[in-house]
Amino acid sequence: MKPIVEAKDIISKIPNGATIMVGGFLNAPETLIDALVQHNVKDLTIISNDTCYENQGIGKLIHNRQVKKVITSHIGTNPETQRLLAAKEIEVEIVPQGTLAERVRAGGSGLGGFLTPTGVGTVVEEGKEVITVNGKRFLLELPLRADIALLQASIADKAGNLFHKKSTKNWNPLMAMAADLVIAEAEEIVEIGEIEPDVVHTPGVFVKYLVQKERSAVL
Amino acid sequence: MKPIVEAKDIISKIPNGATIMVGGFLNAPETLIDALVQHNVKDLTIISNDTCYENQGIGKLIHNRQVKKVITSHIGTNPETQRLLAAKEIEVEIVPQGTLAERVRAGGSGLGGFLTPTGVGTVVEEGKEVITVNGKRFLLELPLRADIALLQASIADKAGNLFHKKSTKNWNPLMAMAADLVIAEAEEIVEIGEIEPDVVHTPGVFVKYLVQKERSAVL
Amino acid sequence: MSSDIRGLIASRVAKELKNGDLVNLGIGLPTLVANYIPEDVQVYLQSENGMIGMGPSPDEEHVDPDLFNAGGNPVTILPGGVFFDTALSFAIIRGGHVDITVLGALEVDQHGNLASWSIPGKFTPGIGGAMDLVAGAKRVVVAMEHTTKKGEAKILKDCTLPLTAQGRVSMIVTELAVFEVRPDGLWLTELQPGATLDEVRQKTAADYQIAAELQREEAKSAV
Amino acid sequence: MSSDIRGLIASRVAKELKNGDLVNLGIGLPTLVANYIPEDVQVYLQSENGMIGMGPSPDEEHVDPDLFNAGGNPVTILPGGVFFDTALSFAIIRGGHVDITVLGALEVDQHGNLASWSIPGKFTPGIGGAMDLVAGAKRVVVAMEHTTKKGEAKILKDCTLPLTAQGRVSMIVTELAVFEVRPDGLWLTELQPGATLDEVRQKTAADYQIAAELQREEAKSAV
Repeated sequence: MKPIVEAKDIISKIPNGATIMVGGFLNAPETLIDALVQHNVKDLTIISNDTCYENQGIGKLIHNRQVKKVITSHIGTNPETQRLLAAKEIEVEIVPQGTLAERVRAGGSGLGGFLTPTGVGTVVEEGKEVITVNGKRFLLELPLRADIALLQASIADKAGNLFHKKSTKNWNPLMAMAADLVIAEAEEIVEIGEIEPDVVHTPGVFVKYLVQKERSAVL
Repeated sequence: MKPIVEAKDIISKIPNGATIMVGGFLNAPETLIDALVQHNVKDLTIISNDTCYENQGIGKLIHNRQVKKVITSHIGTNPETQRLLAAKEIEVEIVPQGTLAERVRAGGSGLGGFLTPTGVGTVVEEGKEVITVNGKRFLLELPLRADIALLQASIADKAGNLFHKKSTKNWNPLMAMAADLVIAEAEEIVEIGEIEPDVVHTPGVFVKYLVQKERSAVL
Repeated sequence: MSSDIRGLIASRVAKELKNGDLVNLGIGLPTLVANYIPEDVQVYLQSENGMIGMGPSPDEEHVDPDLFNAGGNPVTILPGGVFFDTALSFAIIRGGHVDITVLGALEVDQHGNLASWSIPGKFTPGIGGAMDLVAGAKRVVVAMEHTTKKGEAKILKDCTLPLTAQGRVSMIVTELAVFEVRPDGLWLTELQPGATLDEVRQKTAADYQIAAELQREEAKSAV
Repeated sequence: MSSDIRGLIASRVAKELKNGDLVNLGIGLPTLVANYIPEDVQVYLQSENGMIGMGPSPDEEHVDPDLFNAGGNPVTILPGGVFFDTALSFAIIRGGHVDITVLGALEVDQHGNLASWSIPGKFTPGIGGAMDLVAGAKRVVVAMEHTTKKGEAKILKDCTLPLTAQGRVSMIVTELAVFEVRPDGLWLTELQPGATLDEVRQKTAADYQIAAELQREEAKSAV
């Protein structure tokens, strides 16, 4: 049984300077993000697919100047992130999307890194070890981990098992493995046994706390 | 729509010397294996979790002297594999189970390799590049691919999407990505739409041919 | 870019799709390719955020809040489709399972190099899935207008902007022409309706060879 | 090994399990640990072939042909359990998500090195999941008989057989004693009922320190 907690209570434990993975793809767990904005914790490093839209999802944290650095694949949908980057008020590490996903997976899987063809011969290669295997050049990319992962789920059971409907799986199952403290916000929280063991997308052992998504926060 | 074919017809296309991944964990797709025995193709390299039991599953291929080499994690359940190894009549490459799984995944995922802590300081390290990341030593392990993958599924739809019940997932979703020709044997073949897009374990795009599992071959 | 030009390019690219292909279409013009797929060709569209079997956008009342594409737009899923996480999505892309990807470009050069993601100091949206797609897809087709808005060539001897990948482009389709990148260099293989070899020559900064059929046609029309 | 001895070892190991732990039990003696878990402690058992929440073996008429453990034996799944593929199973193992793994050993040494998979020329079953488990689990507990059938020490200064992993063992539980591997070396921390410091000394080839409590007890009993 995983504790079902209030977003503000669990979020209040996050210290300034924390590194946070945020699940989602052009969206984010809004109830948890709203609590982070409320708590006004600062100097965060955010690891996420994108920075959502201006003042939406992760964009709220950007707008509220809570983010020191983002490690992400894309900031094109959020002009404010781009403005802050140009003004040197935020640090942005741009990582190819597939490499970012694999780095998070490596972080959760105990791998020391992996060799990818992505980015060979581009600026992404800079500062990285290039390893040739069977005559083909690869970049050695390193794992990513975080202090906290904030996830979203369509359905959570009380053992913490998560089911993510349709295109909402995205980063959630990966980030669940790669952070020390995993908090999942669910649209619906059900009894143990209501999600079949064959169709769980994120095993409950990774999840520490459950939060009920606020209805008003559903996009 | 993926062709539903007879095991003997599709298996008859496999040449001597082929490298074949076989899904399963102490079992195998028996209808396809039986066709392989019938076809009596020789000098195979088998990549699999184990060699099953004596004269069962992959053990049938071993018993019938069709296998030149196995790349596997474990031969303890098949004394015949051990006898042939001692007699130098078969080549056995023993790979730690998790490393084997990750090598197959890398082969299907376009990765040039990965760094694992598994096997550091053991005989598994021999002949491998050791790479130190953040002061910790890792082995560089390389990807595995095969000419053919023989998989098992509980349910296949006619688009080739596979559902593997309970503990039968094992290697099937991984090997589906890592072979040039993927043949799946299913207990049940259903119409497109009967497996929900949210619960497919092996996407149909990887699967080229479907074979109906023979009832008598169900263990 | 006029919708005529976009349609011309997209419809030509669509002819490259073969039955059963797994296809990834970039945001913008490449997305239009889906509208021109012949009825007898069934392809599977992939979206980087985690699906195969993506269908057309729904009308407003059928929008599903759990079903978006990689551009954040509502889509549908066709029968036989599959959803998965981002790691598997890019394992599929990087692993060579995507038969063809269609992307826009800022610049492309005669070596098959592509620049599509950054104009330093001006345009820095990030990389998204582009580098993985170009590194991993079996065929990379660039679909773009032949020149910049100012009329400058975008098909160059060597890209000047930061690359997306080296030597991975196999075909370039513009409103004027179709080029193929072959082991012996860039080849002009087709002219679009109304375009001339001369116009292509003026608007292309790359060195390229001209397919024999096109040379013959020009010889004929010069008679 | 008598079932008394096996039970003694397994029941002592079971005390190491904490509520909520993700636990992987090796084949053989370690499997017995599941029978001694206190009622107020809920752990999740993992099986390498792809499940968390493994339950006890079913009776014959409830055997499910789709539900086996990594040893090929029929098992059950408890409410809240999950099935997954082998790659995720070992991502969980290698990634440090398994709180404790219990394994048998051929040899274990004072540096925490473990040899459990091979006697060259005699016993070559393969590696299975052992190397990943020992490399990845947060705690590695060895559960074994104190000596070989011939009475030779299995707890050594240095392993002589091929290693499973270097320096990863944190605890050794035998029918005579409990040892902990600490940064400053091997410590004897407990005696099993009926065992004496002297007997342990005779049957152990490793250098080890003796916890203060045990020394005091021996001093007392010597009085």
